[in-house]
Amino acid sequence: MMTLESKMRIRSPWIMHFDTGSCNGCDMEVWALLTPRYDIERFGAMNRANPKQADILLITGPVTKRCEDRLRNLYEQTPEPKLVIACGDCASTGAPFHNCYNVNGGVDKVIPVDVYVPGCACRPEVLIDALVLGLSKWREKAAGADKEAEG
Amino acid sequence: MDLLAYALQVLTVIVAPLVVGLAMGMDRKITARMQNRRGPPVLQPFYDVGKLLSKRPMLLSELQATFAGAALLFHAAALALFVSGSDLLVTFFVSGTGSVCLVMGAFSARSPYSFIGGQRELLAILAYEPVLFLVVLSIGMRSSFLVGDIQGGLLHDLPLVLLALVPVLVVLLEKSPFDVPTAHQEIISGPYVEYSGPYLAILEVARWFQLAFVFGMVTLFFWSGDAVISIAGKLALAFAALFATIVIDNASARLTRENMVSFMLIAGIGLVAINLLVLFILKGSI
Amino acid sequence: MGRATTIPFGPQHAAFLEPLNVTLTLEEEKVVGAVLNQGYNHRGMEHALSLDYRKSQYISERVCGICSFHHSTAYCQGLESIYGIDVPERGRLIRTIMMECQRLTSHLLALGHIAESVGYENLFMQCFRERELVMTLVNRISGNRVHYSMNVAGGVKRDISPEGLKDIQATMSRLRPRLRELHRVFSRDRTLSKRTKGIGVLSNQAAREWGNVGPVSRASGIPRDIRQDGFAAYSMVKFSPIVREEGDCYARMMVRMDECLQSMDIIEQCLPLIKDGPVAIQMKGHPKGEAYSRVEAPRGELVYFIRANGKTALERIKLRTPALMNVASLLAMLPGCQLADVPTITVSVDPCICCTDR
Amino acid sequence: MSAGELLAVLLFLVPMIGAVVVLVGRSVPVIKVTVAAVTVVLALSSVGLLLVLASRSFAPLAIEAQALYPLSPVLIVADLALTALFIIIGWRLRSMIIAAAAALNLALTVLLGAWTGFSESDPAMLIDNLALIMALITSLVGSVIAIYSFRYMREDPRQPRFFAVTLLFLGGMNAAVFSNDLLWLFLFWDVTTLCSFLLIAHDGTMEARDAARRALAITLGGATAFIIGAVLALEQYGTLSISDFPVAGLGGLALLPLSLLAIAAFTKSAQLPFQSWLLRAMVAPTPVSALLHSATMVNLGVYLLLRISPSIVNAAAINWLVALISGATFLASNILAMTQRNAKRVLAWSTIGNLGLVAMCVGISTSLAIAAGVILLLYHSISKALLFLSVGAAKEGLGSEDIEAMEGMRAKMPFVSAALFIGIFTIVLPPFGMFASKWIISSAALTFPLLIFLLGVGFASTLVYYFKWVGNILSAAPGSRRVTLRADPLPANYKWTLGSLMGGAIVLSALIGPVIRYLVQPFIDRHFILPVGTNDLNIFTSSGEFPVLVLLLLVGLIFAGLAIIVRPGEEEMSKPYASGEDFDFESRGNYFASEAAVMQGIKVSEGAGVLLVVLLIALPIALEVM
Amino acid sequence: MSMLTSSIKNLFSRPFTTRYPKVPADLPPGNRGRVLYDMSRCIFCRKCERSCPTVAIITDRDAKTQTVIRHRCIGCNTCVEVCPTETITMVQEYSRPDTAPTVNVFSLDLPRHEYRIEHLPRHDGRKKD
Ligand code: SF4
Ligand code: SF4
Ligand code: SF4
Ligand code: SF4
Ligand code: SF4
Ligand code: SF4
Ligand code: SF4
Repeated sequence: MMTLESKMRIRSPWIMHFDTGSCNGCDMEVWALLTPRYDIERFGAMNRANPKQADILLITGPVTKRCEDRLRNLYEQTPEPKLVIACGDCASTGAPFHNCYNVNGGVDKVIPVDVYVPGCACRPEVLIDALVLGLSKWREKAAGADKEAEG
Repeated sequence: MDLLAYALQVLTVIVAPLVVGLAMGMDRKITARMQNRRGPPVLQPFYDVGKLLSKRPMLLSELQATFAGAALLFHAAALALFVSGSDLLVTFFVSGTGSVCLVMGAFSARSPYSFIGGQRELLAILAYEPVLFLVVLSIGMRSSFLVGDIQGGLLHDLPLVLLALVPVLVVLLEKSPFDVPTAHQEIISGPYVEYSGPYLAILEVARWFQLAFVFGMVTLFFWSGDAVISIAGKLALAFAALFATIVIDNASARLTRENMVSFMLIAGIGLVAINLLVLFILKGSI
Repeated sequence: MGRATTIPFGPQHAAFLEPLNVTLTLEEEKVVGAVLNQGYNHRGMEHALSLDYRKSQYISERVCGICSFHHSTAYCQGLESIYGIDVPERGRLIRTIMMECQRLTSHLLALGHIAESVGYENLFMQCFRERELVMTLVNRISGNRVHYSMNVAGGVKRDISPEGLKDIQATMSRLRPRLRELHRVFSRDRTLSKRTKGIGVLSNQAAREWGNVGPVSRASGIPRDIRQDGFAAYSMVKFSPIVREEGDCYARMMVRMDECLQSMDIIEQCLPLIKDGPVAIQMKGHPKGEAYSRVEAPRGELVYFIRANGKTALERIKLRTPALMNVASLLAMLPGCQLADVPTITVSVDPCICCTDR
Repeated sequence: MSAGELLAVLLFLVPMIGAVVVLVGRSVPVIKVTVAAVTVVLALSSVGLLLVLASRSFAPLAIEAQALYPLSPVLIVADLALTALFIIIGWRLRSMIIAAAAALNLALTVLLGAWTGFSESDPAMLIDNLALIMALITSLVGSVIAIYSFRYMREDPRQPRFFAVTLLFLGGMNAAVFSNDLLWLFLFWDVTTLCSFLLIAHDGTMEARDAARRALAITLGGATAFIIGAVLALEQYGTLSISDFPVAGLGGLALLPLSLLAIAAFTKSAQLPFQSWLLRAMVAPTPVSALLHSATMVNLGVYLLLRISPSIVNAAAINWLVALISGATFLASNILAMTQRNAKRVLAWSTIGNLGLVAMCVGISTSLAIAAGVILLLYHSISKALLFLSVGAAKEGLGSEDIEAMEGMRAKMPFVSAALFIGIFTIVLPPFGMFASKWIISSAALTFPLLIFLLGVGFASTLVYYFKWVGNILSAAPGSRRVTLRADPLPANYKWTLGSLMGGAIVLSALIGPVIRYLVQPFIDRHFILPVGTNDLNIFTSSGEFPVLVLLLLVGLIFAGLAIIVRPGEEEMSKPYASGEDFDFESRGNYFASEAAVMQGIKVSEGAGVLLVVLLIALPIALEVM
Repeated sequence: MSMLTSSIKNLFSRPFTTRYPKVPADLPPGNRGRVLYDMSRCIFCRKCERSCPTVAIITDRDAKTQTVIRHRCIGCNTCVEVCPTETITMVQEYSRPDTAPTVNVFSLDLPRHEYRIEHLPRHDGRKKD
C-alpha cells in the first residue's frame, strides 16, 4: 500500500530542463515531449523551468566546465525528493564529445543521476520510458519507506 | 443562526475551492484539447497540490512563509464572508488584502525574478482591482452590498458589467494575454519563483479561494426563485466565464504590462460606464 | 543610488533552449544595457573535429542537432573539394532534400519558439505539431529524428527508396495547407503582431555592420542567400531569396515562415529531378590541401575551413557558424527594449548556442 | 468661566505662552521642560475637553466673545498686525504677489472691521464635536511630534525658533478650529500661515526659502479668497458667524462666499491646482512635514469645508464642483505618487489625495459621505504622522529618504520597518480606521456615479505606491531571519513616539464603533441624519455592513499566529534562483514615468484644477446673471 | 482570429497525441535503434571497434566478446558498414533507459543475437581513448 503522498508525487512530476552543453538534439526532443505529439502533460508533468518547483531535472549535454557550477547550483536549489535524468548519450557518458577538452563527460561527474537515457538523440519515446522508470524508482522507494514504517 | 444554514455555509466555504480546483483541472484539459493534445487528468491540480505538500520546504526568508499563509487566510476569510452573505465591498477588500500578501511574499525574497514579479503583480492589481471595485459597486447600486440580499435582475441590467469581469478573470487565472505577472518565458513564474513545495501549495490553494470568490461574484449575476434552476444557472454562468477565458488564452499572445493596465482600465471602466449610462437612460435612475 | 538594476537572464531560463546568459541592466523594465555571456556550451569541437577526418562527419553533426545535416554537408563538401571530386547528381539532390527538410524542422522550431517566447502557447503547440510531420518523415528516410548520419565525403551513404520519395511527396502535400494556415496566423494575428512589429529593429546598415547572416540579414533587407551559389543541387532548382525590409522581430519571423513554404517548393522541385544512379563515390587516400566550404544553414551562412596534410588527423578545422554572427547583433537590438521583449528579440535571431560556443 | 471654556482657552493659550517662554529661555533644557509641560497640558486639556463635552452629551459648547474679554480687543489689532507683517515679509522676499495679497488682506480686514464696528459676532468660539476632534488631533498628534523633535532636532542650532514656532502653530491651530467668528478664524488662519512659512524656511537654504515663499504666496492667496469670502458672507448672509450661515435656499451670488471659502480651504489643504507648495515644503525637516501633514495646516482646509458643509451640501450648484476638484485631486495625486522615489514626496502626494477624499466627501453632500470624511480625517492624521516620523527615523539610520535606500531595511531597522508597515497597513488595508471610512465613502459615492471611477483607480494606485515601497523594505538579503523589534538600535525617544502612534492607530481602529457613535455622530446629527449605524462590533449603512472587530481580530490572529507558527529551520534556507548563476541582486523601485512625463502630468492636472476653480467662482456669478 | 476557430476545431477533434507507452512506439523500418551482433560470424578483426566514432565498442579477442556501451553508441551505423562479415546489424528497436550506464556483452557462449547486460562502472574511464 502506497501512501497518498507518494501516489500524488508520481502523478505530478514537474520538470526542469537544463542544457549543459549538448548539441541541441536532445533539447529539441525534450521540447517535443511537451508538444501535442508526445504531450507529457498526460502524466501530469509540467515544464516549470524553475529548480525550486521542479521534481525532475532533465539534464542534457556532457556538462561543459562552465556549466558545472550552474548545474550544481540548480541541483541544490531543487527541493527533495528529486530525480535527475541524464538525457542522451552525452549526458550519460559524454560519448559524442569524448574527444573534447572542455567537458566533464556526463552529468554523473557533477551531480548524482537517477536515470540514464541512451540515444543520440534520445527519442521522445525513450524519454517517456525514462520518466516512467524514474517514477517507478520513486514508487519503489516509497513502498520501501512504507514497509520500513510498518516494520 | 439557523444551525443547518450555518453548516451549509461552512460546507460551501470548504467545497467551493475544491470546485475551483476541479475547474482548474478542466481548464487544463480543455486547453490541452484546444491545442490538439490529450492533456492531464481532470484531477491534476489536486495531485499537484498533494505532491507539493509532500516536498521538503525551501525558503529564502521566513516572511515568505508568513505571507503565503496570510494570503491563504485572507482569501479564505473573503470567501467565508462572501458565503455568509455579508458585505460584498468588505469581502472584496479582504480578498484584495490577500492579493497584496502574495506581492509582499514575493518581495520578501530578494531574488531578481521574484522581485520583478512582485512589481508586475502590483501592476496587475492596479489593472484589475478598479474593475472589480466597479463591478462590486454596480452590483451594490442595482441591488445591495449584502450578498445575502442580492437577487435577480443583475444579468438583465448589468450584462456589460459581467463582461468586464472576463478580462479580470483572465488576469487572475494567469492566462494570456494578461499573464504578465507570472510570464513564464520572461520571469519564469514571477511572484511564485521563490516559492516551492508546501508554500507553493498554500499559495495555489489561496488562489483557489480567491477564484472561488471571483467566480462567486460571477454567479451573483444569475438568480432564480427556484433553487435548482438558480444553482444550475449560476454554475453555467461560471463555466461560461471560464470557457471564455480559455478561448481567449488559446487565441492570443501575452501582451506587455502597459498593454495590460491600459486595456483593463479602459475596457473595464468603459464597459461599466456604458452599462450604467444605458441603464440611466433607459430607467431614468441608477 | 542608481536607478538601474541588473538581472541575469539565463543560462537556465524558460525562454532559452540552451545556456546563454544575457546580463541585463534594467531601468524599471526598460533594458538599458545588455552584456552577452557566452561559452557555457563550449566543448572544444574544433579540436575534436580535427582528430580523425573519417569520423568527423559524425562529430560535425553533433556540433548542432538542429542543422546537423548542414554541418556534415559543409564538412563533406570541404573534403570533397580537397579531393577535387564531384558528387553524383542523385547524391546532391538527396543532400538538398534533406537540407530543406532540416530547414523545415529548424524554422518550425524557431517559429514555435518565437510563439512560445511571447506566451502564445497554442501557436507554439501548433508549430510543433506540424514539425512532428517532418520529424517523422526524416526519421523514416534517415533512420534517426535528429542526426541523419547520411553524409559521407563523396556523397550520401543512405539512399532514398522510391517509396521514400513518394512518402516525401505525400508529406509535403499534407504539410502545405497546414503551413499556409500557420502562415495566416503568423502574419495576421493581432496580439502576435503587437508583440513583434517594431520590436528589436535591426536596420539594414546595422545588419551589414554586425555581419548578420541568414534570415536575420534577409529580414533587414540584405538579399543574400548562399544557396544561390548553387552548392549541392541548388543550381538545379528555381528560387529567390526571401527578403523583407522592416528588420524587426515580425520580419524575421515572417522570413522564416515564407522560407518554410519555399523549402517545400524546393523539395518538390527536387523530387522529379531524381534519376537512378550512384549516390556517392569512393575517396582514395588521406586528404591533403585546404578547402573552404559554405552552406546556407537554416540560420545563415555556415563556413568550414579545412586544412589537411595527408594524415588521419586534420591539421586544422575552423567553423564560422551563423548563430555566432547573429547572436552578437543582439547587443544592437536589446538596449532600449522592454524586459518583456527580451525573450522575443533573443529568440527572433534564433540563437543556437551549441554552434556559437562550439 | 466654565470648565469647558477654561480648557478650550488653555488649549490655544498655553502653547502660545509656551512659545514665548521658549523664545525667551533659549537654552535646550528650558525648551525641553517648556515643550514637555505644554504637551502635557495639551494632552490633558484636550482629553478634559472631550470629557466635558461628553458630560453634556456632546451639546456644542459656545464661548461668547465676552467670556474672552481680555483677548477680544486684541483680535483686530492682531489681525491687522499680522497682515502688516506679511506685507513686510513680502517686501523683504521681493515678492510682489505676497505683498499685494497681504495689502489687499489688510484693506479688507480694515473694511470688515469698520463694517462690523469692531465687534465680534457671537458666539466667538463654538466647540462642537468636529472642533473637538480637530483639537484632539492637533494636541495629541502634535504633542507626539513635538517630543519626537527633541531628538530629531537635537543638533539644530535654531532650536528655540523651531520649538517656539511649533508651539505657536499648535496653539493657532487649536484656536482656529474653535473659532466660529470668521474674523477670529481669519486671524488664526493667518497664524498657521505664518508658522508654516517659518517652519518651511527653517533650514535657511535657498531651496527652503523658495519653498517657504511658494507656500506663503499660495496660502496668502487663499487667505485673500477667505477674507473676500468673509466680506461677501457679511454682505449676503448678514453675519460673520459660521454657525449662522444659511443652510438652504442659496443660489446665485449667495453661493460666492461658499465658493471663496472653499477655495481658501483648497489652498490650505493643497488641493489641485494649489498643491505645489506642499510638495516643495518637503525640504523642511521631517517633524515639520509631519506637523503640516497630520496635526496642523492641511487639516485646517478640509476642516473649514466640513465646517461650512451644511451650507455647501444644500448648494447643489457648487457641491458637485467641490466633489470634482477634490476627486480629480485624489486621482491625480495617487497616480503621481506612484512616480515618486522620495518617500516624503510619496507621502505628500498621498496626503493631498486623502485630503481630496475628505473634501470630496463634502462635495458628495450626503450625510454618509460627510461622516466618512470626518472619520478619514481623524485616522489619516495618526497614520500619516506615524509614517512621516518613521521616514525621519529611517533617514537618520540610512542617510536618505529615498525608497530605494530602504532596500532590505527590515533586517537593519526592524522597529522603524514595523512602524512603516503599520502606518501603511492602517492607511490602506482593512479593517483599520482609514479603510473603514473608505468603505463608507465607496457606498456614499453611489449617489455620484462619476466618482466611483475615480475612486476605483485611486484606491488601486494607493496599493501600488505603498506596497512597492513595502516591497523595498522587505527585500532583505536571502536567508535573513526574522529580527526582533528590540534589536533595532533606535533611540528610545523614537521608539516611544513611534510606538505610541502605532498603538494609537491600532487601538483607535478597534474603537471605531464608539468613535463614530460618540465623536462623529453628534456633529453629523446636528445637521443631518446619520445613516451609519454602529454596535461596537460592526458599522453598517443602509446597503452594507462592515464587521470591524471581527476583521481586526482576524488580521491580528492571522499575523500573530503565523509569526508564532512559522519557524522554518535553518536547513530550509536556500539560495535565490538566478537562472543557475550566483547573483547578487539589488532591488530597485518602479516609477513608471520619466521626470518629464511626471511634470507633464502635474501640469495637466493643475490645468484641470484651474479650470474647475475658475468655474467654481464663475458659476455663482453666472447663475446670478441668468 | 483563425487561432480561435482552430482552437475550437481542435477541441472537438481527436488529439494528435500518441498513446505511448500504452501502445508501442511507431518506429519506421530502417530506424537506427541499436546494434546487434551475430557472434557466430565475427572474425574479431576489430574494424568495428576502430571505426566507431564514440568508442562504444570494445572488442575482446581473448574472451571472444564484443561489448557495446549502450550509452555511448550514437547509432551512426559505421560499424555495420565496415564489418567485413556482416556480423553487425542495426535494429529498429532502440535501447532503453536504465538507472546506470550499461553495456551489452555479446559473446560466443550466448545463442545468436543474445547478449548480457552488465553495468558499466560509474565514471567509465574511457573519457579519452
Ligand atoms: S546525445 Fe547526441 S543528440 Fe543528444 S545532445 Fe548529445 S550529441 Fe546531441
Ligand atoms: S577556436 Fe573555439 S572551438 Fe576551436 S579550439 Fe578555440 S575555442 Fe575551441
Ligand atoms: S546555427 Fe548552429 S547551432 Fe544553430 S542550428 Fe545551425 S548549426 Fe545548429
Ligand atoms: S589559432 Fe585560432 S583557434 Fe587556435 S588559438 Fe589561435 S585563434 Fe584560437
Ligand atoms: S570572429 Fe570571425 S568573423 Fe569575426 S572578425 Fe574574427 S574572424 Fe572575422
Ligand atoms: S568488424 Fe565485424 S568482424 Fe570485425 S570485429 Fe567487428 S564485428 Fe567482428
Ligand atoms: S553505431 Fe556507430 S556509435 Fe554505435 S557502435 Fe556502431 S559505430 Fe559505434
